[in-house]
Amino acid sequence: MWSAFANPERFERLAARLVPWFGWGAAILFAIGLPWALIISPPDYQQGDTVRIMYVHVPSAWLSMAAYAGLGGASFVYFIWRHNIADLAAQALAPIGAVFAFLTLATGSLWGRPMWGTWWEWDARLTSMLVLFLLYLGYMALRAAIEDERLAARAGAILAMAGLINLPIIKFSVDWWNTLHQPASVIRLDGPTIHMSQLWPLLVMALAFTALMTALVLMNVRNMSLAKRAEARARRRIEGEGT
Amino acid sequence: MSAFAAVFVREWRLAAAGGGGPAGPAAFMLAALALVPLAIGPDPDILRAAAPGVIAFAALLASLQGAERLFGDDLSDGTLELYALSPVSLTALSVIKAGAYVSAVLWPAPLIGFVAAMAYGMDGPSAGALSLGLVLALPGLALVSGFAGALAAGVKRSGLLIALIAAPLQVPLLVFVAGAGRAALEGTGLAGANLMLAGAFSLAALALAPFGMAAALRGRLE
Amino acid sequence: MSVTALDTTASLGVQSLILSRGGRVLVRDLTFSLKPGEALVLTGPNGTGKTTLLRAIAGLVRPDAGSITAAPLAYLGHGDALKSAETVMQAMSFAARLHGAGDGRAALEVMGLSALVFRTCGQLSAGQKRRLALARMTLDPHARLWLLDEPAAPLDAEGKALLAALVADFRASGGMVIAATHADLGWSDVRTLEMGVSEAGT
Amino acid sequence: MAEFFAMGGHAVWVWSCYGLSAGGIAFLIWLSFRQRARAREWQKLSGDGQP
Repeated sequence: MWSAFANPERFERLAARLVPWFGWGAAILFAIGLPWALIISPPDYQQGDTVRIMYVHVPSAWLSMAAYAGLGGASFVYFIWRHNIADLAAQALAPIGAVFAFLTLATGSLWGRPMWGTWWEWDARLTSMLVLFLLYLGYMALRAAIEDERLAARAGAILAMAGLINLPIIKFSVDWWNTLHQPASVIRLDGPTIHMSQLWPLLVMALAFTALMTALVLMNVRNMSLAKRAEARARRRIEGEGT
Repeated sequence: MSAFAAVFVREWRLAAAGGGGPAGPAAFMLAALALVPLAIGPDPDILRAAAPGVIAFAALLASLQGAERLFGDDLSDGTLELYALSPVSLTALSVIKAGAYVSAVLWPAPLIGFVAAMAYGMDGPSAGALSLGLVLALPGLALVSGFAGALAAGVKRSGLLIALIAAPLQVPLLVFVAGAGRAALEGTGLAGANLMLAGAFSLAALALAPFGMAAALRGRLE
Repeated sequence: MSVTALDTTASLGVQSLILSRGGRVLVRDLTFSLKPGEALVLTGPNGTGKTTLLRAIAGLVRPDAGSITAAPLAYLGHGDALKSAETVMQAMSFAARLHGAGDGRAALEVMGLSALVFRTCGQLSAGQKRRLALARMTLDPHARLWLLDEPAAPLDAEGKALLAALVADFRASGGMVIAATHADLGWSDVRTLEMGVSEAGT
Repeated sequence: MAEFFAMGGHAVWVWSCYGLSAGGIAFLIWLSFRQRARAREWQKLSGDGQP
């Protein structure tokens, strides 16, 4: 298992076999989850049909956080053992996590407007998500700014690990800030206690999102690894001919 | 004199003299705090309520001002190589740099914070609590800024990058310092807890950030 | 770090060294050794890994493979590592304190910089800065190996002669020197390693 | 059908959320396929199609 991640060629073969499974799995789950979320599940007795936003908002939030955990974990593996595949995984996870963090913020805002009459509430969850989004932006900006690939990978890994350590503290501080200094928040994302008729479609959609992210990460890592090795081969050939 | 002390003395002198020393961040903080009332209006109640947050935020921005120079010049002129091969480890150098940055460059921040808090209409004890919060938070602010500076050393226009990296990591300090001032102002009895949290963050940063900085610098040297 | 006694037999050994930079292999399977008193000059065109090899011996660059055992060393890179706000004396006495060795006046004398002690480093010419950097490097009393990257680039004829004398003295006392250079340094009795020759075409 | 699209009067909010999410996911898929095209390009340049 471990060695499959360390050896690029073996990882590429494994990924090539897994990507269709996760990809089609995601497609099937979306085919079930979307109608369930949009049609079958009943409107909420308080929130009406806006509750359907939950079925994309909550999975996005879950994935943006899972992606950061993965980013930090992969960075740690790369930093300690210098497995290139781990760095590629970190590189693949960052834009995905950033997009889902953005989607969480956007759908949260679009949910808040009809429900609570405000586009943005400085509540603890939205604010934490905003900070997480900034962490992703910082990570990607740092990697983009350093030209040497190895240096960029190392600097990125160090930053991602620092972010992972700091994230619980940030979360704590934002909760602390929110409970102590804000008037009681009007937004309650948990909403009324969730009903079974809502829980199932939510679960299916969360699985669909997760399968999709897994497929994309595996595919990207495989292609990045292939490109990297092909680039090295091409360069060796050109320089070999040049002399 | 031990190598550690020799490097600290030198770094302190260079930080205090080079680039205007404490003048730059202090002037920045003063200017920011002078402009805020012009932006949000002279209503004393609003100003007093906003003061803790605005002052903590200005101090955070001021701590980012010098972060670019902390390691950038040393990397380009070869000084970092000299240190890396000297009897002082890069981890110790990181502690020294942050310490020199606080004690030679950032030290006016609590004073400016106190004066500004009075000018914004806070009472003396609250202004004192806010100022004490800044004292406790400065090591943490400097260490996180220095960490970002080490990661971005040698990068073009690293100032922007440093701000983007460091600001989210400094969120807890902003919350605790402003929280201390506000708790004192509102008399909620939680000023002490906020101050302790600010100090705890600084201590945690002191325990961890130097290793991150040293790892980042080693990578930049390779 | 403390070295209690000077080990005059300490030498440098490089075994099956492989170095790469940005995915390009610069040094392939390099093996050599240096004994006390010997000097090695690295030559070759730009981009053939002279600097990378020096930095690897200094321990700044991690080799892809192979091993390096080096005596305590002093390193002088491309940059002079001088701060324009410091005076020559401040720069020297700091380095002296760092290594616990005197105040550095003697070394300034050797490099012909005695008259400049109260100038700031920002006021020096490129050649004077290089001399100062060389003088500072000599302050490490434990170093048995000097790694010099283009030590003579900005030096005039007199500076080059001073450098040659400095190196000769150091070697006479059992020190070893490795220098990367484009120009002829005019040192006597040196070995030469031409970089980028054996590696090409493979 | 019209009732379905009306979403009980909240059509704008619900559909813009699903539209945004679809857009974000489409963007990620596009990124992945661009990466795949780049990998193929390098493989062609390296002289063989075999990884």
